Amino acid sequence: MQPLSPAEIEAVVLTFKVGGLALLVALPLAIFAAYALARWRFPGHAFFDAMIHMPLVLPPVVTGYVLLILFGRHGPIGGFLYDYLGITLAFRWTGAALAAGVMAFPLMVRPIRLAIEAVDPKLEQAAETLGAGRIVTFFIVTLPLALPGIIAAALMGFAKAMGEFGATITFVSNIPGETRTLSLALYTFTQSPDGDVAALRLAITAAIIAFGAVFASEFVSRRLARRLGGG
Amino acid sequence: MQPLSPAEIEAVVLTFKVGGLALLVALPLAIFAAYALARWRFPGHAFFDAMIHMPLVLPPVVTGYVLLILFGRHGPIGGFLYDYLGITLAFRWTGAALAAGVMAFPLMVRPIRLAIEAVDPKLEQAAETLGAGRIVTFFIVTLPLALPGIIAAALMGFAKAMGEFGATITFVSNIPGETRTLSLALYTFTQSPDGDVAALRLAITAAIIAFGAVFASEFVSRRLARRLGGG
Amino acid sequence: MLSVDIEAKLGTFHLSATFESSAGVTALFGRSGAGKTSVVHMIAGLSRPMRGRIAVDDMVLYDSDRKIDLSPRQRRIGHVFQEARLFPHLTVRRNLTFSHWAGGRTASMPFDEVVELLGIGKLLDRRPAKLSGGERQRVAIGRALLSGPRILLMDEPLASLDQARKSEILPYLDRLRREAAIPIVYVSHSLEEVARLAETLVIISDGKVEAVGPVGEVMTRLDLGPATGRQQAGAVLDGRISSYDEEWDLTHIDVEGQMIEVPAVRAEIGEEVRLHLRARDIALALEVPGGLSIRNALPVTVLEITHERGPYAEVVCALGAQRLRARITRASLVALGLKPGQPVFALVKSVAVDRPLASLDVERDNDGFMSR
Amino acid sequence: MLSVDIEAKLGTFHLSATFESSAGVTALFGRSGAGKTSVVHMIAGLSRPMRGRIAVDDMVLYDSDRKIDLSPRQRRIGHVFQEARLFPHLTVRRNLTFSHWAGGRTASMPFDEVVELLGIGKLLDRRPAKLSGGERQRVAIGRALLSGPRILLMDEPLASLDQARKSEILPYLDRLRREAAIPIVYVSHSLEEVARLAETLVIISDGKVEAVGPVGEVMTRLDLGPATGRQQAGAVLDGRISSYDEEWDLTHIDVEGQMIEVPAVRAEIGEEVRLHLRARDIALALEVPGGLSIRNALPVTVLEITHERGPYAEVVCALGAQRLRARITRASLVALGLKPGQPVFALVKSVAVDRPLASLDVERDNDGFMSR
Amino acid sequence: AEKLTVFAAASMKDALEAIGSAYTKDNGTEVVFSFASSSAIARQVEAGAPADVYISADVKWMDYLKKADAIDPATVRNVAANTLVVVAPKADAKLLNLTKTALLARIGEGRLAIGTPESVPAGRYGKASLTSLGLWDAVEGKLAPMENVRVTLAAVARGEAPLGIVYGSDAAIQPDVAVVATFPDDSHAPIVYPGAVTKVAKPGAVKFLDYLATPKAREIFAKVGFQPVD
Ligand SMILES: Nc1ncnc2c1ncn2[C@@H]1O[C@H](COP(=O)(O)OP(=O)(O)OP(=O)(O)O)[C@@H](O)[C@H]1O
Ligand SMILES: Nc1ncnc2c1ncn2[C@@H]1O[C@H](COP(=O)(O)OP(=O)(O)OP(=O)(O)O)[C@@H](O)[C@H]1O
Ligand code: MOO
Ligand SMILES: [Mg+2]
Ligand SMILES: [Mg+2]
Repeated sequence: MQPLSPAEIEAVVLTFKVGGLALLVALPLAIFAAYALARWRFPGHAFFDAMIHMPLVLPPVVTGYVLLILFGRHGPIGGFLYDYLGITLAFRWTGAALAAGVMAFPLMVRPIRLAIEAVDPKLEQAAETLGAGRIVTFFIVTLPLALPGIIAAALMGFAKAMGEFGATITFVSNIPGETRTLSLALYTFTQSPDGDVAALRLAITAAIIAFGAVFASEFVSRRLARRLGGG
Repeated sequence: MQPLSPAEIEAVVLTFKVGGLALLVALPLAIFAAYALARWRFPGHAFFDAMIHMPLVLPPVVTGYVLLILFGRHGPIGGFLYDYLGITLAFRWTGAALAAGVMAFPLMVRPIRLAIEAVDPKLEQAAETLGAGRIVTFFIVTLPLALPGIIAAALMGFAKAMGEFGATITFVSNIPGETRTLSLALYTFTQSPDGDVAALRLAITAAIIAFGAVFASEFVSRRLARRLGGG
Repeated sequence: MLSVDIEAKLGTFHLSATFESSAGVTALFGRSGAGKTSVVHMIAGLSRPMRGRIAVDDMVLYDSDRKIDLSPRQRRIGHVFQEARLFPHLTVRRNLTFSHWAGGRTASMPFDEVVELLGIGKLLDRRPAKLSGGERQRVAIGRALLSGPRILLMDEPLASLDQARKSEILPYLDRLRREAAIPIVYVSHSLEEVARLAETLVIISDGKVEAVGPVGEVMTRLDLGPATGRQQAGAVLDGRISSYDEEWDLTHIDVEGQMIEVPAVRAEIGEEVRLHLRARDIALALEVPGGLSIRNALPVTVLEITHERGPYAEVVCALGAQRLRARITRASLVALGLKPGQPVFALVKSVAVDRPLASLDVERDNDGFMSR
Repeated sequence: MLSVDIEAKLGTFHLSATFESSAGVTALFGRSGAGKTSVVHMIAGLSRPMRGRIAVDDMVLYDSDRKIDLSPRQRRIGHVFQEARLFPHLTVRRNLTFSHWAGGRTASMPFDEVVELLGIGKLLDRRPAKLSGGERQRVAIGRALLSGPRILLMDEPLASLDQARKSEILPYLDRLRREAAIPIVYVSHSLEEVARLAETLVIISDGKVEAVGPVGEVMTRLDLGPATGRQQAGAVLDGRISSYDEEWDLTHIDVEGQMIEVPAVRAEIGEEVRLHLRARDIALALEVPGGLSIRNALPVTVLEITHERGPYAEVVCALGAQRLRARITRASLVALGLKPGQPVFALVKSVAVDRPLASLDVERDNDGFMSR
Repeated sequence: AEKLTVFAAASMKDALEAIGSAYTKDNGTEVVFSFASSSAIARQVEAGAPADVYISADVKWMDYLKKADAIDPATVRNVAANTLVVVAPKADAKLLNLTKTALLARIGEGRLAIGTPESVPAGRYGKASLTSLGLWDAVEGKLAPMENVRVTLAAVARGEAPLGIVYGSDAAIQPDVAVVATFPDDSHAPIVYPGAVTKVAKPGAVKFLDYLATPKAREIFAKVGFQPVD
C-alpha cells in the first residue's frame, strides 16, 4: 500500500484542526449544558434536553441543511456574523468545525451529565460550608470529580468529529484543503469504483488516529481513577 | 400542513420497529461490553475499546459498506446466517436494525460504562460477602445502580437509530415499507427541489417522537433518582 | 448565644426543636435517630426547616417570618459532618486547607498545631480513599477547625476514635472555645464527652427537646434516666482551683468550701473549673473511713432517693448549692439506712474525677459571641 | 479457633499480624490507623495479604504456600463494615434479607427478633439514603446477623450508637456467640465493650500485634498502658455464679472463693461468668471499712506497683490465681504505705462491676467451630 | 495564479478530475473540485458558496438554481451525456432481454438495484424507462433503491443484487460488473449533465466550461463512459 498522498495528509491535518476546534468550542458548552440539565430545575428543562438530541435524531444531511440555512452568508446568523464580525463559516474549515461540533454535541452532553449527576451533592455542600462559592465549587469540586465523564465526552466528540460526514458535506461542501476532512476524502474515494484501495488506506489511517485517541483517553482516565482510589 | 401520508406513517412505524429491535439486541451487548471495559482488565482491552468506536470514526457510508460486505448474502457472516439459519439481513428491516444498532453501539457503551464505573465496588464486595455470586451481584447490584446510565444509553441509542441514515441506506437500501425509515424518507425528500415541505413535515414528526423519548427517559430517571435519594 | 426554634418534617419524621444556649459548648444528646443531625444541618443551612428561627447572638441565620435564610457560605460555620465528606480528589493537605485556597478564609489556628493535635502529619500527601475510618474523621475535624469558623458544628466527631486520641482532642476543643470564643454545637452519644465539654445540654428525643439547661442541672435530673443512659448518668460540679500539690502532682479544687483532690490540671489558681462525677463512681459512707485509697470524702446531705426496679437506687445529694448523684445498690441503701435529710459522706476516688476542662468564666470572652 | 498469620503492604503501611484465638469473641483493639480494618478485610477475603495463612478451625480460608484463597462468598462471613455499605437502591427490608434472596442463604436468627433488637421496625420500607448514621449502622448489623454466617466480623459496629442501644445489642451478641457458637471478630475502640464481650484480646499497634491472649491477662499487663488507654485499663475476673438474692436483685459470684455481689444476672447457678473491673473503679483499703455503700471488699495481695509519671500509680494485686489492677494516686499509695506482698482489700463498688456476660464454658458448643 | 472551484455531482468525479489536471497543465490555472450530491451542491451554490462552476447530474437542480438566480443562465450548457444500462455481476454476464418475464426471471428472489427514484437522478431515469417499456408495475416491489449510483454498482458487483440500473459511465469503470442490457434512448428523457457559471464566479470560469467541450475533454469523458454532447 502506498503512503498517504499530500492531499491525504492535508485531509488528516485538516481533520485534527476541525476536530480540535470543534472540541474546544463545544466541550465547554457541553459541560455547561450538562451541568444545567443535571443540577438545575428550570421551565423548559425537558425541551432543552430534547433540543440537544436533535442532531442525533435527524439525518445528518438535514442538520447540514439547517446549518446552511442558518449560518450561510444570507442566513440569519451567518449574515449577522459576517456583517458585524466579518466571520464566514460556510464553506470554511471553521464551518466544518461547527458542523462537527453540533453533531458531536449530544454525544458529549450525556456522559458529562451522567458524571456530574454521580458527583455527590454532599461534597458540594461541604465546599459551600467551607466558603467556596457556587462557581468556585463547580470548578474545584464538581468538575474534577466529573472528569472521567468529560474525558469520555471529549473522546466521543473527537471521534464523531472525525467521522462526521453528512452534515459537513451539506453545510460546507467538500472543498480540498478547506473542508475535505478525512471522512469526506474517504467518502469521495468510495464514489469511484477504483477508489477502494485509497478508501481503505484512509479508513486505516482513521482507525489509527482513533486508536491513538482511545489510548490517550484511557491512559488519562486510569491515572485519574488511581488517584481517586487512593495511593 | 398536511397530515402524514400512509407511506409516511409506514415509515414512522418502521422507524419504531427498527429502533426497537436495534435497542433490544444492542443494549444487552452494550451493557456487556461496558461492564467488560469498566471492570475487567484483559489483553486487548484498549483495542476492543477502540474497535467499538469505529462506527463513530468512519463515515457512516463506509460502515454501511463494511456491513454490506460482511452481512450481505455472499459475505462471510451473511452467507453463514443465510446458509445455516436461513436469515437474510441485507435489504430487510432487520438489516436496518443491524445498521442502526451498530451505529448506536459506541454511543451506548460509554454512558453505561461511566455509570458502571460510578458504582462503588465496595457494594459489589458486600454483595459477594452476603453470598451473591458474580452474575447475581451484577444483576441485582451493579445493573440497578447503573440504571441512569442505561436509560441515557437507551435514549441515545434510540435517537441515533432514528437519525441513522448513511449506513442504513448503504447496507439495506431505501425500500419503502421495508427499510425506508423516517430518516431515509426525510433524506429522500431533501434530494428533490420540491420536497422541502414534506421534509419539514417529517422533521417535525421526528422531533415530536424524540421529545416523547426524552420525556419518557427523564421521567424514569427522576423516579430512580428520587428512590436513591431516599423517600 | 445560640437560639434555635425550628419545626420541620422529614418524610414521616417530625422535628420540633426549641432551645437556647447561653454560650460555649452546646451538646446535643439523644438516641440514634432522635433528630440530632437534622438539627445540625438546619443550623448549617444545609436543609431548611418548615418554619422557625435560628440565630447566633445578633446574627439571624434563618427566620421564616422575616424571610431570612443565609446561605451555608454566609453562615461561616465549621461543620464536622457525621460522615466525613472529604474531597476524594484532593490530598489530605488540600482538604485541610480547602477553606483557605477555595473559600478565601483565614484559619484562626496554626496549621501545624492542628495537624499535630490530630496526628495526621503522615497523611498529608495521601488522598482520602484509603484512609482508615478514624483517620478520615480526624482530617474532617482538622478541615473544620482550619476553616476560620464563627461557629463549630461537630456531629459525633470522636465516634470512631480511640480513647487516647479523644483525650487529646477534647482539651483542645475546650481551649478553642475559651480562647477563640467560638461557640460549639457538639453532637455526641457519650455523656462523658458531653460532661467534659458542654455548658448547655440539650437532650433530644424522637424529634423533640426533652430537656435543656446547664449540663450540671440536666444531668442530675432523675427523670431523664432512659435518655441519658443509666450507666453514664452523673453530675457536674463547678469549683475553683485552690492549690497545686507539686509533690504528688495533684490539684485541689474548692467546691462549695470542700476540697476535692484531682490529678494536676493545667489551670491557674483561682480559675473556675468543672468536674464530672458519674453516679456509679460515687460511694456513700456514714463516716469518713480511714486506711482507704479514696481520699475525697465530701460531707453532703441526702436530698432525694429513687427506688428503681432492679438492684439499684439513685441518691441525689446536696453539696452546698450543688448536686451530686450516687448510684448504689438497694441493698446498700437499706444497710446504711439512708433517708432524705441525712448527712453522709460522698466518696469520690480522686482518679475517678474527670479532668476538669471547661472554664466557666465566660465573661472574659467579650467579643460579642457570648453573653452570659 | 481462628488463626491468623499474615503479612501485607498497603502503600507505605506494613501490616504483619499473627495471632490465634481459641474460641468465642476475638477483640481487635488498637488506635486509629493501627491496621484493624485491614486485618478484618483480609479475613473476609476482600483484600489479599502478601503472604500468610488464615484459618478457622480446620477450614483454611487463605494459605499463600498452598495457594488457597477462598472467595469472600465461600468464606461465608457476616461482615459489619466500618462504613455500613448498605445497598442504596433497596429498601431496608431487602437489605436485611439480601443474603437470603440474593445469596440463597438461610438466616439462623429470626428476622423479627433481629429487627426488634435493633429497633429498626419502622425503617423497613425506607431506603438507606436518608437514614440517620446510627440507623444505617443498625441495619448493617442486622444484615450481617441475618446472613447465616459461619463467622461474624464486626468493625466498630457500635461506634455511632447510643449507650442504651449498645447495652441492648451487646448481650445479644454474647448470646449469639454462645447459642449459635459463631466465632466473632470484634473491632472496637472501647475497652468496656471488649471486656464485656471478648475471650481473646488482640492489641494491634502500628500494623503489629502488640499483645494477644485471654482478655483478663492482656488487660492487666502494665506495659500496655498507651495502647489500651489509661482511662479504660482494667482487669477481667472469671468466676462462677454462686447464688441469687431475690430480695435485692443481686447475684453473688464466686471468684477464687471470694463472693462478689453484682446486679442480677440472667445466668444459671454454677455457670461461669466474666467480670470486668476497670482499674480506676477499684479502691484499696488496709482493712474492711464499715458504714460504706461499697460492699465488695476482696482480700488481695499486692503484687506489683508501677510509679508512673504524674499523679498516678498502678497496683496489680493477686486474687488467688487471678489478677486485679487498681489505679490510685501516688499520694494514696504512700499514705497507705503499700508494698509488694502486702495483703490489702480491694474495694469494688458493686455497681461498678460490669454486668458479666461471657460464659466461658465453650465446651458444650460441640459443632466443630470451637475446640477449647 | 488564479484558482477555480468547481462544485460537481459526485458521479462525475473521475472524469472531471482527469480533465481538471489536463486543464491545469494547459492553462496553468489550478482547479479544485467539491464533489457531493447534486442537491447538496445546488443548495450550497444558492447559499453563496465560493463556487465558480456548477455541474449537476440533474437538470432539475440546474433549473432550481436558475430560478434562484444563483447562476448565469447564459452560460448553461450540457457538458456530457450518458446512457442508462442494466448491469449484472461479472459472473453472470448473459445478455438480458428487456421483457417482463426475462427481467423477473433474472431478478428471481433478489432485488433490482436502482438509485432511489424519488431522489437519485439515475433512479428517476430508470423508473421512466421501465415505465415506458411497461415493466415498472412488475418490478416496483422488487427494487432496492440506493442512495447513489456508486452504491447501486457496489451492490451488484458484490452479488447482493442480481441486476442493477446504472449509467453507462458507471458500468464502464467497474470491472466486476457486465452490461447486460441498454435502455433505448427514447425510453427516458435525455441524460445530460448541465453545467453553468455561478453568479460569484471569477472571470476564468467560462473558459473552463468551454474547455469541457474541447476534444481533449471529450476524449476523457468518452474514456470513462460518458457520451459526447453537441
Ligand atoms: N428526608 C427524610 N425522610 C424521612 N426520614 C428522615 C429524613 N431525614 C431524616 N429522617 C429520619 O429522621 C430521624 C432523625 O434523623 P437524624 O439523622 O437527625 O438522627 P440523629 O439523631 O442524627 O441519629 P444518629 O445518632 O443515628 O445519627 C431518623 O429516624 C431518620 O430516619
Ligand atoms: N491501600 C492503602 N495504601 C496506603 N495506606 C493504606 C492503605 N490501606 C490502609 N492504609 C493505611 O494503613 C493504616 C491502617 O488502616 P486500617 O483501616 O486498617 O486502620 P484501622 O485500625 O481500622 O483504623 P480506624 O480505627 O481509624 O478505622 C492506616 O494508616 C491507613 O491509612
Ligand atoms: O448518516 Mo450520514 O448522512 O452518511 O453522516
Ligand atoms: Mg446523626
Ligand atoms: Mg478501621
